[in-house]
Amino acid sequence: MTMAQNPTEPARDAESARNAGQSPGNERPPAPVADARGQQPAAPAPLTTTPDSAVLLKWLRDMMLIREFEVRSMQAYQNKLAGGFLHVYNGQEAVAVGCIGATQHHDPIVTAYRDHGHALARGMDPKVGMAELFGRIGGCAKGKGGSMHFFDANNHMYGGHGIVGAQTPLGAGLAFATKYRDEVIDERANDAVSLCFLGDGAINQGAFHEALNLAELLDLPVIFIIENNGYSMGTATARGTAGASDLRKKAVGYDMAACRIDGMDVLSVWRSMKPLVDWCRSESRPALVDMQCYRFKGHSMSDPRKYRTHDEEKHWEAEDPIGRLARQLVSAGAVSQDELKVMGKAVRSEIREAVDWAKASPEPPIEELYHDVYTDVWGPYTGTSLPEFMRRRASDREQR
Amino acid sequence: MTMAQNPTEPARDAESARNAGQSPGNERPPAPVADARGQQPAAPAPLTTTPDSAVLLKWLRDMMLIREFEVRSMQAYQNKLAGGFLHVYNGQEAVAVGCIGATQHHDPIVTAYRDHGHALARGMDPKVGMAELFGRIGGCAKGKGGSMHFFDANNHMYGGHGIVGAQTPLGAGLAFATKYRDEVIDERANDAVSLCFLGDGAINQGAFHEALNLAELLDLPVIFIIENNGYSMGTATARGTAGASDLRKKAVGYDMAACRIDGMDVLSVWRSMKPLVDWCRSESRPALVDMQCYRFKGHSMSDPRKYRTHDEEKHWEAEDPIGRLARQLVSAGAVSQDELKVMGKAVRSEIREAVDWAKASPEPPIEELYHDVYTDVWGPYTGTSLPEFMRRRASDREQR
Amino acid sequence: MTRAIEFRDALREAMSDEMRRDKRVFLLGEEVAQYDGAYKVSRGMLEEFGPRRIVDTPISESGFSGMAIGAAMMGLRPIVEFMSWSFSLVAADPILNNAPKMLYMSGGQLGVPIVFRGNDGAGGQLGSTHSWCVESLYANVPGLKMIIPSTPHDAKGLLTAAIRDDNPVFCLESERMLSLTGDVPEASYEIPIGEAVIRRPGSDCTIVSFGRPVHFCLEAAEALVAEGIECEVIDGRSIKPLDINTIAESVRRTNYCVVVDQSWSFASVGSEVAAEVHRVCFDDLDNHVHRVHSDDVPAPYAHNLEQEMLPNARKICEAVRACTYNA
Amino acid sequence: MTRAIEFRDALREAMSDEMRRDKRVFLLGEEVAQYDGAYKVSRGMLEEFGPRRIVDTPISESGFSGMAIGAAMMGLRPIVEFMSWSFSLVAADPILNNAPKMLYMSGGQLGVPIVFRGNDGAGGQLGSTHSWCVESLYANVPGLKMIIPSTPHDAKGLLTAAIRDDNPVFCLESERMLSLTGDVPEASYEIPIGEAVIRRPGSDCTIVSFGRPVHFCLEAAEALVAEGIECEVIDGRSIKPLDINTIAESVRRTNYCVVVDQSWSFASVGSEVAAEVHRVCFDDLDNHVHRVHSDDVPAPYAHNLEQEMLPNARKICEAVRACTYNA
Ligand SMILES: Cc1ncc(C[n+]2csc(CCOP(=O)(O)OP(=O)(O)O)c2C)c(N)n1
Ligand SMILES: Cc1ncc(C[n+]2csc(CCOP(=O)(O)OP(=O)(O)O)c2C)c(N)n1
Ligand SMILES: [Mg+2]
Ligand SMILES: [Mg+2]
Repeated sequence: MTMAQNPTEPARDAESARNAGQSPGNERPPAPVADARGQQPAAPAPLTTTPDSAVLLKWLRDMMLIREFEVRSMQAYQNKLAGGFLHVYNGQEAVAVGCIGATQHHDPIVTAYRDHGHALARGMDPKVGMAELFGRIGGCAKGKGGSMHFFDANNHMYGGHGIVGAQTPLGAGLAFATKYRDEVIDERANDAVSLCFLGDGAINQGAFHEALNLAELLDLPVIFIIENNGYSMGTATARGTAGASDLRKKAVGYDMAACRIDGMDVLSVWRSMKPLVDWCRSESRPALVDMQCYRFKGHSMSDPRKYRTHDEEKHWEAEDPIGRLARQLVSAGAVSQDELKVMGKAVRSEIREAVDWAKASPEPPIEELYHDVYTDVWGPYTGTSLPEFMRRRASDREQR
Repeated sequence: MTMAQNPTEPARDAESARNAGQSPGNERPPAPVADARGQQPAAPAPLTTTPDSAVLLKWLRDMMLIREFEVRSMQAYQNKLAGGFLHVYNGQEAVAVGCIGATQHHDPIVTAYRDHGHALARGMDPKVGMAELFGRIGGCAKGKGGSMHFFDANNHMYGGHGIVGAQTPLGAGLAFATKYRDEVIDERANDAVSLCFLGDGAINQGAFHEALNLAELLDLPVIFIIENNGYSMGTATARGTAGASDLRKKAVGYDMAACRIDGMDVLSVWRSMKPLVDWCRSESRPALVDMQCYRFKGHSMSDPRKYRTHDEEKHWEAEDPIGRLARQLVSAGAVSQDELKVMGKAVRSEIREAVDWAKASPEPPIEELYHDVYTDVWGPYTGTSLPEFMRRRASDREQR
Repeated sequence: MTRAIEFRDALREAMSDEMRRDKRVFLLGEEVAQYDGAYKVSRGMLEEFGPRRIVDTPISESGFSGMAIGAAMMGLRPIVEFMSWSFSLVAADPILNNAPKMLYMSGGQLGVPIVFRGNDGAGGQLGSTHSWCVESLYANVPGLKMIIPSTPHDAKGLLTAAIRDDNPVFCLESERMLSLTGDVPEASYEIPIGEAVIRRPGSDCTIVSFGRPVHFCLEAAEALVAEGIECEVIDGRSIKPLDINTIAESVRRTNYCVVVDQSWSFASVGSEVAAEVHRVCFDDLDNHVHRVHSDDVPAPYAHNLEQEMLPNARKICEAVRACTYNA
Repeated sequence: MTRAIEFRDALREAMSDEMRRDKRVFLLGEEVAQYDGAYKVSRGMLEEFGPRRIVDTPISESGFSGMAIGAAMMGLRPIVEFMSWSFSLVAADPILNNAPKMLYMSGGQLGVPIVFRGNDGAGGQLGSTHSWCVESLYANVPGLKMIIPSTPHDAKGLLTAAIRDDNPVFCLESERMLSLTGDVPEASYEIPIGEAVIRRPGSDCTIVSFGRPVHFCLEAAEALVAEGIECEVIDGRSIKPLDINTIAESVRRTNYCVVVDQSWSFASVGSEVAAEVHRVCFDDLDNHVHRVHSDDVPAPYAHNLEQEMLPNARKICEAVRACTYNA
């Protein structure tokens, strides 16, 4: 038998038209549902402006501070002053500093276990960070969280989270809360953007996809920043992630804005992130960033890094974001080599002090084991149970 | 101060080139990892051929059988012969019949709780399906699974699964197993494709995304068929899914082949699925299908369908895949109205017999409560603990 | 003013009252808004509170639970509805790793004032994926509270207390009880979390239960009167914290104890009650604590098998007789 | 031939032997292949068996667990390595809803011969997200078996039995024991799942434990000799099924029982052992079963707090003294 219609000929009616419905250009049959926006918005173009040198110098100092903090963290770990797992941020400093530099202080941030850089960039006192590593009562979480779980409510830093991908729905939730506060509680204009950092390995967790979908559906002002450092532990991105050649593709399925940024250059980061943060704030929309970077050290302290070559490491070390910004500033005449040395010295002594302070901080008293499991009076911003040291730090900062 | 480089001018060196790296065309900096394939393959073009009328008539009969099975299921449910949740397949018959028509019998299939159509299309005897609904020992799972959990190992039907999205990693696993069997155990050529059906609501579960990523990474021959019937319960697709205007986009992030098919026309389904199944089989690659269809009834038996209009339902009822194929066959002279009537009668009596058979099947004896929790000897294909009725059915089929 | 309303109405009243009182409270979950709730618990709430506060979600339990936890960390007070607790397994990580531990991990800075609620236990032939009793799965975890009301009155009072609580509270309801009618005050009130109640006084044997099986216990207690056995039936109401004092005080009087727990027996709430009663009442017990659970098998679909699997008055009577040496 | 090897080597031998014996067996998980395993349990296996059978996965525990279950339904015999059981919460649905129930739901047609294994319990200052003892979380569920070896010898024998088992088996290891050395036969052997062993005979008190804390129990038992208390230490080895007979037989001799369980106390394996021992040994017990658990708080990071939280020999000695009225 032969069928009446021939799909290679032009369709004669709506019914037979569907038979051919396969190339991307074809329309779906009358949709039973209100159509989605159906378009991935373009991320705003990067700025071409440059902040003034005071800002750039502060970024340089912040990056140096993070680097020095990590160097001393590793030492402390080797000396058994710190325990657990230690994941350092060396090489990725431009990401935290540039991204957070594009936010306002009240914009919430949240990240994974490789969290020292974000906390410091957001203003955590290195003393309390170091004390946390040492498991002391002076730590940012009274020594209960450790390296992977840095928290700093006063600086709107919502953690350090140890389960890969788990922070992505939390990040959507921070944005949900700021939007809700504006729309339901205070009826102010939408005024906060949340930054949610994650590793390239975390995009393989379902939670990340659920978070993206929710963020786009609910128009949440949150930016998911994939710190694409090429590896999740020993797994090169393309070995764990289909479509790894361009992680912006991960946003396509959600009609979400996406961009790629060179995460080894703090100025690039800021130039792209600033307009993106502004766009998310004003439009109340989410975005995804493929932030290309590299971790100079192993995944954690026990990693022999056999999965990559020395040459590769050398190549990326030449891209060191600290050296890069320093060279730029020197060649622009914004800073002299001598001034750089002074800055390095100041940073080293600040971190040395932090180490000393942390060493001097006592272990948590045993009663702390049983505190903070349940509570009746506490909460962000209320300060009712804010540990004393946190209050001290807040007032410290005001004095500066 | 001014910075030395100006990103709007052509990049002078590799380093400054990165500063501008934002438009999709830009290359990523020297990748530390082997690049992914980096391309979404095109799904093969639909066939333009038509199977001979015996095949088409069988499809028509299969669709009628499914419809009649569902009509009687609903009746039985109202008469309290069946319990639990009942999700019927009315309107989507062309999907199961067309897709499964494009497979070989040994190609594994797996689906969600709306599973009667797939089981019947795959050859499950309606008797044992109906008995399962009635919670009788003659049921395909001895009455232990119920409507949502139809299983039929002999027909390579790996369930009916009640948790939304849970079957998607299972589907990847079926493909993993067939590929592994071919490559590790038997060293035969890769010879099976798995079909994994899911609802449009299931794409919002993280498990689905993890499954897609795994399938593409491991080159698994599995086709994820989204039965996009416009709703997950009362939630229109676009209310639950960002990017709902074109679900093929969900494959973009994984470099996975994708196509859209008119699921209301069995011939369309087959014409697109056949080359896709063949491609997946020969290439050992996965694919995603946005299968556009409509469920004629409510989500389950308790759904008043307030979320959609009567007009909308009428519109889609006019697309009834059974009527459509019947009209095509009649106008092509492959069948007469009288022959159609005879076929309808035969189908009705087959299902009536199934109902009677199921009613006559006893409740499972109480010992069954404690069987199949743990076992020492069992397994697919070994038949060691294949329930007797299953063996009967297998030989039944051979006699036909 | 008290009137008879359904269990689902009592739940809704608690939520609506709190949402009127406190703008930080909102409800999210699958089909809670436009569909009025899969089980009509949230009927009409979208109309009153609007889509910003009654939020329909996709089928993304892990995502929306995590999102709600993030929102709670910033001071909002979300109520997360799981259409069924059976679907919460895909969200086990956020609800067990994040919500109950955030306060601790952050050294007291950031807590999670959140309520997770939904249907728990067998719904009636739903088969093994849809019939979870999560109390014995989740109650192990510190940092969370767990309530399991058995009457409309308690449902309103306990849920109100849960929403006002600064800690994560898991509220376990039952599809089989949503239409149960009972007297409920119109005004708002709290039933303190962690307080059991004696539903029926008795001197011969203490029966401890939680949630829906409390009704089977009362049924059994009535039946046993004819045999001269007067049971005291305790409704735990909260599973965590467990009101061991009320239970122990009763066991010291009756010297016998039967615990009825709808979940599987191994490492369950029932094991905990039994172990604790032995600990605190060792010298008072004239027999070991007897336990009635669902049979240790996945929930079957067939009606007769499911009935046989679940706790019921017959099994409870048998356990009481065996425990009190009346078998 | 027996020689001293590490716990991790014993696990690897079990896997490699079974993979040589049966082509249906394969290993998958994060970093198991090219990285040789995050904890070097699978060192060298990629080289021997190739990438088809030693499969590196992305960080998708839910996805690859479900995938392995699907493969097992078709007759393969996957070994799924969780880098840590702490990361299995994101996979709770496949491992609890699918693997243990598939055989039942399918009416006996399709079972899931699979092993899930990885580090369980505190690893040393890993904080609360990374220190789960999943035994008390998961053991409630029927359809699965659970083993928790405490020596290299048992690790090889139990894991071999697990891989050969046609049911889903959860194998709980400990990061803190992977370097522990012990005598292990070269040849392949099985230790039957569900059989406890008496590690140290004694007449005054039975101590029951599982996994790593067994060593603390032995330490405590040695210390108590000086006080004239001879403890019998039972290593349960399997949690599910629980070898209650061996435990009861011992308690009938000693009349006292202490259970040491590294997980939290509420609705735990410890509660189950206590409840069961009371049930089967009610008349033999001279005191209630005493329990030693991790304190009921999220795992803290600080070294001193973590040490205080975990079970240790001191706490076990105290419990034994209290239980045997020697306090
Ligand atoms: C759910 C889960 N699985 C596994 C781990 C163990 N783990 C910790 S970090 C890590 C790699 C993550 O890599 P990536 O996301 O790229 O972040 P990076 O370390 O590069 O910053 C793994 C597998 C975990 N913490 N959580
Ligand atoms: C994890 C999970 N969440 C929620 C449910 C309840 N539920 C069952 S079906 C369904 C809607 C699914 O819609 P869709 O995937 O589009 O399939 P359809 O019913 O249209 O075939 C929901 C929410 C479930 N079974 N599992
Ligand atoms: Mg990485
Ligand atoms: Mg649908």
